[in-house]
Amino acid sequence: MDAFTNTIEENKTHLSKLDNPIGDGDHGHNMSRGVKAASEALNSTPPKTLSEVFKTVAMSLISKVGGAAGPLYGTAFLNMSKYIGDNETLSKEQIASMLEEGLNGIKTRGKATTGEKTMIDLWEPAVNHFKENGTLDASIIDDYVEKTNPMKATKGRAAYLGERSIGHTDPGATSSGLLFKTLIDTAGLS
Amino acid sequence: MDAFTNTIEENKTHLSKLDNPIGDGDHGHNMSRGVKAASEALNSTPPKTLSEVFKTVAMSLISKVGGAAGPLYGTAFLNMSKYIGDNETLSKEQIASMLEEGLNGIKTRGKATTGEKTMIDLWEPAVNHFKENGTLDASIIDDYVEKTNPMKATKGRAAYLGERSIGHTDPGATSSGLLFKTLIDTAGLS
Amino acid sequence: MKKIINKPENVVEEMMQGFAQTHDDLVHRVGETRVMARNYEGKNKVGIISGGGSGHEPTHAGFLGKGMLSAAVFGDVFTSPTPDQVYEAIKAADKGAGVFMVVKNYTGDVLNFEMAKDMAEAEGIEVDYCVTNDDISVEDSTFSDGRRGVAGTIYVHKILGAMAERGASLKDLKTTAEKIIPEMKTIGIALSPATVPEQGTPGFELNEDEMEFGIGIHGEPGYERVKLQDSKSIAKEIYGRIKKAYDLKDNDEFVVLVNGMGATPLMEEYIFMNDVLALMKHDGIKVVKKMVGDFMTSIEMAGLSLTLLRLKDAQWLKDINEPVETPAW
Amino acid sequence: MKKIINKPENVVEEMMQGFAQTHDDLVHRVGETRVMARNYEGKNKVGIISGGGSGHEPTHAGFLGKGMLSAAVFGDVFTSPTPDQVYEAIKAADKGAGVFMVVKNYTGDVLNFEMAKDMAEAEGIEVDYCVTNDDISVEDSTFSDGRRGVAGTIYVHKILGAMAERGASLKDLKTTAEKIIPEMKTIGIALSPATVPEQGTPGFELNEDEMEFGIGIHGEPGYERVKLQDSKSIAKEIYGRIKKAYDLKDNDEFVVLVNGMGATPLMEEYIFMNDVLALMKHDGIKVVKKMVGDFMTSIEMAGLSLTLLRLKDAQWLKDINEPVETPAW
Ligand SMILES: Nc1ncnc2c1ncn2[C@@H]1O[C@H](COP(=O)(O)OP(=O)(O)O)[C@@H](O)[C@H]1O
Ligand SMILES: Nc1ncnc2c1ncn2[C@@H]1O[C@H](COP(=O)(O)OP(=O)(O)O)[C@@H](O)[C@H]1O
Ligand SMILES: [Mg+2]
Ligand SMILES: [Mg+2]
Ligand SMILES: [Mg+2]
Ligand SMILES: [Mg+2]
Repeated sequence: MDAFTNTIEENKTHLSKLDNPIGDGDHGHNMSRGVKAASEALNSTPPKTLSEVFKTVAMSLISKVGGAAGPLYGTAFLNMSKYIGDNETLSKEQIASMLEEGLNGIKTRGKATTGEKTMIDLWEPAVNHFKENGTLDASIIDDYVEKTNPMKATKGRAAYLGERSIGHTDPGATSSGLLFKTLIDTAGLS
Repeated sequence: MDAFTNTIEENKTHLSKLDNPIGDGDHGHNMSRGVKAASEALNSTPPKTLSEVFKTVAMSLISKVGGAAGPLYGTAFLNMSKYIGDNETLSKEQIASMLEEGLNGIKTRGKATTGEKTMIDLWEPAVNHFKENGTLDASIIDDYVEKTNPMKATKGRAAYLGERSIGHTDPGATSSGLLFKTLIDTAGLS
Repeated sequence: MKKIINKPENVVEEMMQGFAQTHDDLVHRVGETRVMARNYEGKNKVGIISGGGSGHEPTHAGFLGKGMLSAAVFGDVFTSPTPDQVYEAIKAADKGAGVFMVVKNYTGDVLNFEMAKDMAEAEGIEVDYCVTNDDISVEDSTFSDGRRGVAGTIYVHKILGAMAERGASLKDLKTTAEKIIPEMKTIGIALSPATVPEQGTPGFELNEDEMEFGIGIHGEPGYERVKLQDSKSIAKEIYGRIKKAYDLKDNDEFVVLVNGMGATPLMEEYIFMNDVLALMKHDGIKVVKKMVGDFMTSIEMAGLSLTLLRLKDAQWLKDINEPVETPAW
Repeated sequence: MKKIINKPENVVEEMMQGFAQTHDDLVHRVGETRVMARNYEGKNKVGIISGGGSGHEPTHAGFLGKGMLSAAVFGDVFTSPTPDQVYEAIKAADKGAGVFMVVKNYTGDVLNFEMAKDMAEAEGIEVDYCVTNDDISVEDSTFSDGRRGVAGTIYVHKILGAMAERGASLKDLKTTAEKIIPEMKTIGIALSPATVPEQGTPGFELNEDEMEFGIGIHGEPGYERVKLQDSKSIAKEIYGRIKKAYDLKDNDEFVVLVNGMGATPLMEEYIFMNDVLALMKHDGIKVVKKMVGDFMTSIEMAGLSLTLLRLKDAQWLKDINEPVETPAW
């Protein structure tokens, strides 16, 4: 989590900038508030189980991020926490299933699907790729993030732009890309 | 009056600009509204007597200029109209006395005297010079106008500036200078 | 960024403190939460809450008080409040007859309010809600998230507030809200952008001679950027679009709201209202109530929005005119 | 110049038309004059009039109505109205008990209102007046025209309005006005200038990182230009000066007004109020009423003013809190 927090901090301005042309320019700041709170919560009273770690992160994101991203990331982490249950280590297959549970949470909460230019367009192909190949790397993630660029948004704030959302990379997909890259570096997704 | 109107129109922006650093930047526009109305009134129903001409101008200035300048110029013209009475032509001495009556109106209405950086600092020396010498010319007028520059204002909007009003030429003195220059050209004050 | 603030990250906290102290005769802050509640109790009445990102002042807390809102939630600037905070507002508003939430249609607002509703229902508080979407500058479509909720929302607050005060049930409020919402239509314009304090730079840029039609209250891009037009032309454009969006009947009666975006002087708002009313008179459209002022702002954006509300029910006008005790209505 | 207007020379006329139509339940325009009058008759009560240059909206016409002003005169933008127009206002306000004029201390206003008083008295209408001068950023001196009248003026409107409604005489009003005026003190600040439409360029210039202390409501230069400070520092500076201008007694009670200049969002006004109240609390000074909002503006100037009113008479607070029916109080 500390690694993800650092990555978000480094990219905070970039993420908010991405949110400017097609949203309201706060995505970086929203995420930053959330991950800092999560890191703090984890460091101040370290949870005993892996499931608890994910739950703590979920609650911090839900109660600190706000905006659309808060409930979506929060629900993802909550679902992953539930999937983990009593497990303290996870196999690659279990990690894949856990991420899929997270993805399902996002889809249910946001009532969206692929191709709508949201974080789902990072999560779904990334989870599928990992499930099928057992690996993921940064360049593949970047690839998925970039693929949101030519999409027309139909969900979230960018949807108000219709055609004009085309040609902008989705900030939520970008921050989700950062999450997956952190997982690659720290949780052995590679 | 048409000549004065033209002069004011030409100098409208200049007068308002003078009013910016030490006032509220409307003097040119205020005067412009008044003299245009006066010209219109004179042209639409030409008054029969000289006294009436001055009265018409006075009423136009009072009801159109607003600000400090309106009542002051208006009172000046009203007093001059009264002085003229039944006369249709005036001797140089009478013109001098008429202007003096105008000046007195300004002083009474505005409760101000010389040295307070107002239009009085143009009127009083100009009237005195004319009375003593029977002539006036543009360069003398410019000289009086310029003399308001180093004065510290104690009346009108510029007074709020105290010391900082020093180094700015008074807009009301400047517009009064234009009036006297018009009189020099058209009423034989030279 | 030129603002009279202290630390950008503290603006909402300090604004809440200033607001609570200024209006302590009418409202109070709920503990250290992001919730402001009215002092008037309204026992056994349905509580109405509203909220969203901050930066739209006097919305939402300005409408707290007898006859209007029970509690208001403050999100960060232009950012939906979090579910735990909305839940606090629900708890503060609940006086035994349930709580009705007025939500503006933004994904973030809808998601966070829905999560809060889940939390409250788990604790046995009955909650229902409506989602306002009066901004017709954005195409409505069942395939997307639909239109944004903007200034028209204040009429939902007002009418439901009057109803709740008279003892209406949650279900009554829901039914009426769903009748009002399709009858209100808004379009906004901007002459200059707002700056979110924590971000420090304007949300968009407009040249000295440009304006934008259809801008959102968070600076979301509008439908057209043009050279600055005069008030009459702007009125023609946005009133024209709004009019077309109604299927007008002969005896239709309207409420008209000219709402300033934050930096626009009342002088311009009244001039614009004058132009709108001239067009409506020319069209023979009956206006029974006019309002001018800053009700739903976008921090220091220069611009305004025009809202029309068609009165499908004569009671709505009575409810809009019903006296209230609030800081800003 | 970026404004939602039509022809610059028509702004006052069109604003008056928009205002009169918007608030037709409360006010009406007197013929084609520059005068707006309240609909409420107030028979046999002293009429109170106010006015001055336009551009300070909602002042003056926003305070028309039962319990406050009887008529308001609109001058051109930032320009005193002419005597004939003030005289029209006097005639509209006269209901048989005389007319009281609330004039702000500007040479132009004083001269034009005095001329109108002469005109009215010639017609047998009894007229008296007061001149407000709450802006302590300008030195007071018997050798000059003294201090400017600014936002504090609204309290004179409000208290005298309540008194007149109760049937007070011209003389009562004069006596009370002269007691109130020395007790109110204001200082304003600006972050960016206003542009008079007919002039088309800003009245002054401030760099991106500058602000000015002591600015007047017509953009008259203030007492110091500094680098932009945070809200706490601004509060310290202007509240500090205001406090020093009183000879404080132990049991003094104050009304505090944070007044926006036109383009300043409520967010900043509340943050600033919060900082002022913290300082007053620290000083142990009792505040019995707080007001935040745009009451006396300077078109689209960004900035605000702080007004303190010391309550020498307990009745003043009651009169300030007395309900009124006006567009803007
Ligand atoms: N319905 C949705 N489903 C999935 N993701 C969504 C949905 N709506 C928005 N998003 C994601 O949220 C991101 C925006 O987050 P953020 O800027 O924090 O919230 P807000 O739009 O409320 O300001 C978008 O870039 C998009 O990826
Ligand atoms: N008490 C006074 N006596 C004489 N002249 C005055 C007085 N006060 C102001 N003036 C003159 O009026 C001029 C300003 O006029 P103007 O700008 O039209 O009015 P305002 O100051 O109301 O905007 C000043 O430059 C000054 O010459
Ligand atoms: Mg965003
Ligand atoms: Mg001037
Ligand atoms: Mg947001
Ligand atoms: Mg002026």
